[in-house]
Amino acid sequence: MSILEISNLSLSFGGVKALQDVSFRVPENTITTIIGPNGAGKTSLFNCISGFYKPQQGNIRYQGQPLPGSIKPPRRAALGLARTFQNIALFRGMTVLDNIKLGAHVHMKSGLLSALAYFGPARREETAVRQEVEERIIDFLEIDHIRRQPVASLPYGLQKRVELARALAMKPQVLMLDEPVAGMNREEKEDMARFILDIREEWGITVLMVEHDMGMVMDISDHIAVLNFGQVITEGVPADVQNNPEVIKAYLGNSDIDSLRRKLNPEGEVA
Amino acid sequence: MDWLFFGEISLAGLAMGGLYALIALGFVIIYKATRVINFAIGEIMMFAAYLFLAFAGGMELSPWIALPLAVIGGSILGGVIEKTMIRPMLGESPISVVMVTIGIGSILVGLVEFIWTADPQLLPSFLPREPVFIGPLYLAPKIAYGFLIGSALLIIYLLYFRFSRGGVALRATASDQAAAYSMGINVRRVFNMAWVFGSLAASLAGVLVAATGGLSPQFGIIGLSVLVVVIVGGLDSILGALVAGVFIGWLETVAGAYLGGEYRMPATFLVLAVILVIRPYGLFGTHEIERV
Amino acid sequence: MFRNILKKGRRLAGLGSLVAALTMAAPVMAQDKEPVVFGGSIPLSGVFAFAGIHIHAGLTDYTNWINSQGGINGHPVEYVMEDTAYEVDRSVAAFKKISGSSSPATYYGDSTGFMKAIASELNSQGNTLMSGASFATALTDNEQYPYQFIPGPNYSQMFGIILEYIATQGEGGDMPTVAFVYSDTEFGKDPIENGKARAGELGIDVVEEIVTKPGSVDVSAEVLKLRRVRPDYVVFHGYVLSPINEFMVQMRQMGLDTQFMGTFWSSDKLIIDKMGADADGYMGVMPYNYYDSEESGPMLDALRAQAEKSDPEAGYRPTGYMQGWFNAMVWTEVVKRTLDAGKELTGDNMAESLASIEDWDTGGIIGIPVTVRNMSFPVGRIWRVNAEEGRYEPVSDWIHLD
Amino acid sequence: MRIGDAKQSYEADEAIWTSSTQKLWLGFFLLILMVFPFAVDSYLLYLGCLVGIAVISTTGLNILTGFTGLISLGQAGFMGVGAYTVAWLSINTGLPFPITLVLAGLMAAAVGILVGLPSLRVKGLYLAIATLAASVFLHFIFAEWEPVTGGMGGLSLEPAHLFGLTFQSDFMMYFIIVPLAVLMVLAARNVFRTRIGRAFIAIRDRDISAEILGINLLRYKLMSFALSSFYAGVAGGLFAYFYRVVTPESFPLSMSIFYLAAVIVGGMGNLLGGILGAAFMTLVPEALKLLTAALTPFYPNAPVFMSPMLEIIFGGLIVGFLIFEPHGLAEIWHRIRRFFRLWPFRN
Repeated sequence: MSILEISNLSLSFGGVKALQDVSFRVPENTITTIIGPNGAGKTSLFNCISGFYKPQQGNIRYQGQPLPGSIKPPRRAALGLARTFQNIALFRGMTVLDNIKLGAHVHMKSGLLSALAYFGPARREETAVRQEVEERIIDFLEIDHIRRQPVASLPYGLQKRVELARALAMKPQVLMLDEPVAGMNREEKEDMARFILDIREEWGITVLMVEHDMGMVMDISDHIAVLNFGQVITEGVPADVQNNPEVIKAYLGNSDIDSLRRKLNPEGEVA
Repeated sequence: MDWLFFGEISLAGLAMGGLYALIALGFVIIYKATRVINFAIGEIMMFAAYLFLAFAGGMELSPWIALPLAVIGGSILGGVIEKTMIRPMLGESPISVVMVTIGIGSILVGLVEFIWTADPQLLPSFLPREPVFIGPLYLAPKIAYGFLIGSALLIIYLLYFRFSRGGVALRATASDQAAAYSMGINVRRVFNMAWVFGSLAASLAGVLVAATGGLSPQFGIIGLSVLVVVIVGGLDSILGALVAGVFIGWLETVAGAYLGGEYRMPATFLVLAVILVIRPYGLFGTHEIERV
Repeated sequence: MFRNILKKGRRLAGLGSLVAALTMAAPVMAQDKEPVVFGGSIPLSGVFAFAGIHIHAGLTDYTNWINSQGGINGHPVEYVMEDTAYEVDRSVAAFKKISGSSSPATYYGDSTGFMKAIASELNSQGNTLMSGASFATALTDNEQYPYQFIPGPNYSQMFGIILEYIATQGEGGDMPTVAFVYSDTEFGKDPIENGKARAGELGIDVVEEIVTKPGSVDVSAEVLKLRRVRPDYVVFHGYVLSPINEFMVQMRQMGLDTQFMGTFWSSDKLIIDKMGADADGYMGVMPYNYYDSEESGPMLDALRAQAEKSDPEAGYRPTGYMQGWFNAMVWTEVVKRTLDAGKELTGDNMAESLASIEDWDTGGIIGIPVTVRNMSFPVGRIWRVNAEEGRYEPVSDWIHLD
Repeated sequence: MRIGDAKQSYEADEAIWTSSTQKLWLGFFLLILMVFPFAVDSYLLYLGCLVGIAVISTTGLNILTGFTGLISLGQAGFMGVGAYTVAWLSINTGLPFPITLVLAGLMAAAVGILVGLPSLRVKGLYLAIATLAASVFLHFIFAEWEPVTGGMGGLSLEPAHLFGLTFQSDFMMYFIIVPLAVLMVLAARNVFRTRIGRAFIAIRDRDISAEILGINLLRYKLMSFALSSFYAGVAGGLFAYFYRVVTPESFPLSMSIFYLAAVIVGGMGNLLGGILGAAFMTLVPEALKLLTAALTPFYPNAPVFMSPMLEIIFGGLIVGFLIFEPHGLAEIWHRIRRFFRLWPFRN
């Protein structure tokens, strides 16, 4: 069954139509990827799902329940929708550890008074979160050596990983990753791909991803939706999408088909 | 109700509002081009007024020579402030930049006290003293002539921004800095120019206001009224500055006349609070779309 | 502008005695008796500096003069002060510092705010008598402020004197009308209620009350209001200069023949200096003779001689100077009376000595003998600006309220 | 030279004072605070109390401006609310000071929440202007609501009291102010160990991504306003007990700017910075006074220039720190400490 169902979504800014009648489904416990050229509306779609943009039309169903515009981003986070950002959105003034702990925010309850005293519930809760973050996330993502460092001082690849860690701390049902490997070197990409696969396998989390790196997309996705000019042009398993002429056209217009095949086909890249 | 009285009060308020509009215009020019909210605008006005005092009172120049000198002095001050204290803050958070302007205000107050002491001062009177009647309505001559001079500059400004090259550069920078830069506009120069022009308007208004109300290092408090004007009108709207300037000037005066002087500030700040709640970007300001 | 710096330098230059005060130089005469200390929180800088500098000069010159006369009963006088910039917290700090190091018998406070803030400390210490720049009516409450007095009439009493003068100006049983214009400050609002009550008793109609911010404001709307009621007199209170000038100029431009009056701090020569010919006819209530008045008396002559000696080039000395001098004179009298009675210089004893002052001859500083009532000297005279001469001239007799 | 400490449990690792050296220094510092009032004259004692009050208020403003990124020009107004609350309560109810101070804080917090409400719609500088409007209204209320506030003349109150003890002198007040300041700084420190403090910082750094992490912006902005004005209210209450007179003129706009300056100079978003900034800014006028006194024998006009110099120094410190040392005195302090920690082994 689908954990996330997008139907007939339309969004426009002034005269610009960012999304037109977009519909697709994210099957539960899959890695679903949205691809499409720049400006196709991928990030706008993410923003609609996380509640930043209010679509003018259409609706989103999450775990079978509608997600109307009245449900604001914080509430959506609490419901289990986590995401990372295209251009890293970590809190630069904080350490890695604090950034990750922030992810656990919605699952914590302690109030202001006990926080002021740092006694009783607040203390227990903070210690518990720390333990969980350490044992489940920091170890898993292999970032224990940098936990005390301010994120601003970290290299790009590690920052992306910290952002992933923060999203995991939200204990999401659906993890939305906006270009998780952009700007990484091959080794970092491979690490990230492995983490994403593990997240689906071991944690049982549905992953919804926007990514340009076709090698990785074709490698790890279970399901792909292709977006162009704000419209879904096709949807399906990687192999189908790869050979869909619509997709090929959308990507490169009418230019060199071979280079395009190479780009869409991971094997081609290896060859 | 005494309509004649109301008419006279309103007229006085509108004339004062004209000067507010001029100051607000200076404020908006700076904000539009550089996105800096200038809390020191009242102090820049004050400084120019003291310059006028020095030229006309101390050096005994003719007021009509002293006035342009003081205004030029004030605009140079604006340019210097931009170059030395605002430019290093380029790219910092708007909050930090605002606090820099608060600091600049404090420095200017200190400088003025240092040079001219904290004693209250009167500017040499240079405007005609014959009462002005508009129909049956009396208007204090200083205010009337102040309004005329202020409006003249205001019109020159509006024409300049509409038609001159510099004005186009300024407007281009205001609407999209990056695009203006790529079009070959020297954005840094535009920033500096905005401060110079903004301070020029404030300086002229400063001398005119001080000429009617007297001068002391606390003069800069008028910046608060201007702040109300630009928030109500919309920080980035010239039309807003003009409309709100005249309106706030009128409201302040009418509230003062009918309720008492202690109600002037609360009355205008009440309008400010209402605007903040119902139209946070001002009557004519643009609502900026947040980008994720 | 640099001329201004130089000019400002001049204001203090001749008063080299400042150095003596700040460094607590030894008194003039070598005496083995313990010195009596006059302390002071003095606004040498900040918004009240225009008066503070002269207050300081008055206190310094008086100290030097009394020491040249042999001190008080042989005790030399020491004047110890700190600059406060007219900020309450710094005035308090100065008081703590000075009272910690030199236990002053008397103390000059620079503002009503300070006098109120320090009252609890003063009352619990109980060994200093205080007066200063404030003529606040509240301070004459002996319950709350037993050790603080007013070196002249309080603001309400000043209004009383002004109103009494106005009452005598009615012609043919026609009482003049009056409008009060005051600043939206504690200072400004101080005498208004009492002033209205007093006007009622005298049968004077208060036709308008106008509150403004102090300092630089546009008052044309307020002037229009006064134009409607056409008061015979406008009494200003709570201002130093602006917007008094603007009211006067604009109302005269309208052809009104209103008379303008003001209280102590609005009756300095500053008004004449800054307004020039426009100041002509302005009237103020003043409990002391102006420095350049034609009056004389042993103490007034001594004051002039001492002022001349300390800064021969200064010429005219403003009211702040007279006020500083008079404060110190009262302190001396109080200390002398207390010592004469063989008592210690405690707050209670000095307050008692102060209350005992009756028909006291001030040697020409005040034109008639004065009696202390409720810790104040309710006496004053109406003076009027003669712009051509550049000075205030008396237009009434001395008025002593009961 | 210090070597990293190995921790046995996560709880121990979460502690504030993680090494014994730190604990030693802390103990030493507290001891100095204890001994201070017995060792100094009334003038220094007075300054000590002033610094204590300033530390509380600056810490409060730091929570709002430094940690949550919401600039406020209303701090003096909030302090006024606290001061008037204490004055009114002590005149009309005679409650002991711990209760009046808490109520002062709560009252100020309530007003703070009210002022923060526009943050539902406006942010950043617009919010700053809302706080400015609040301070105008508060001043108006202080001045005009005569039956409660005593109008322009203000209120005079009795000394703080508890269990028959009367806190009249500065010496006695010191023992209310300074422990309270220590306590409140520690409490603030605690907040920043928990999710609430992290949420504040997240809002400051990137409010949009904070929202996606499930942080309700309005709720936490209001909480920050409430907490910050609670601190201001308590500081104002102490101010009332300290001077025992409260007037509308006691809390001018320049006071709000003073506290902003203290936060900036100390270091925005750094509690230690708040303390350093509060102490530094309170003592600058006194230092300047010493300087003028020293200069006077050579240059008799020196005192005339003190107040202008002070204005210039205040403004210059704000501008200078923002341009050259945006992390404030706290950063300078850390540099000094790093230097000595490694000393003499490295440079």
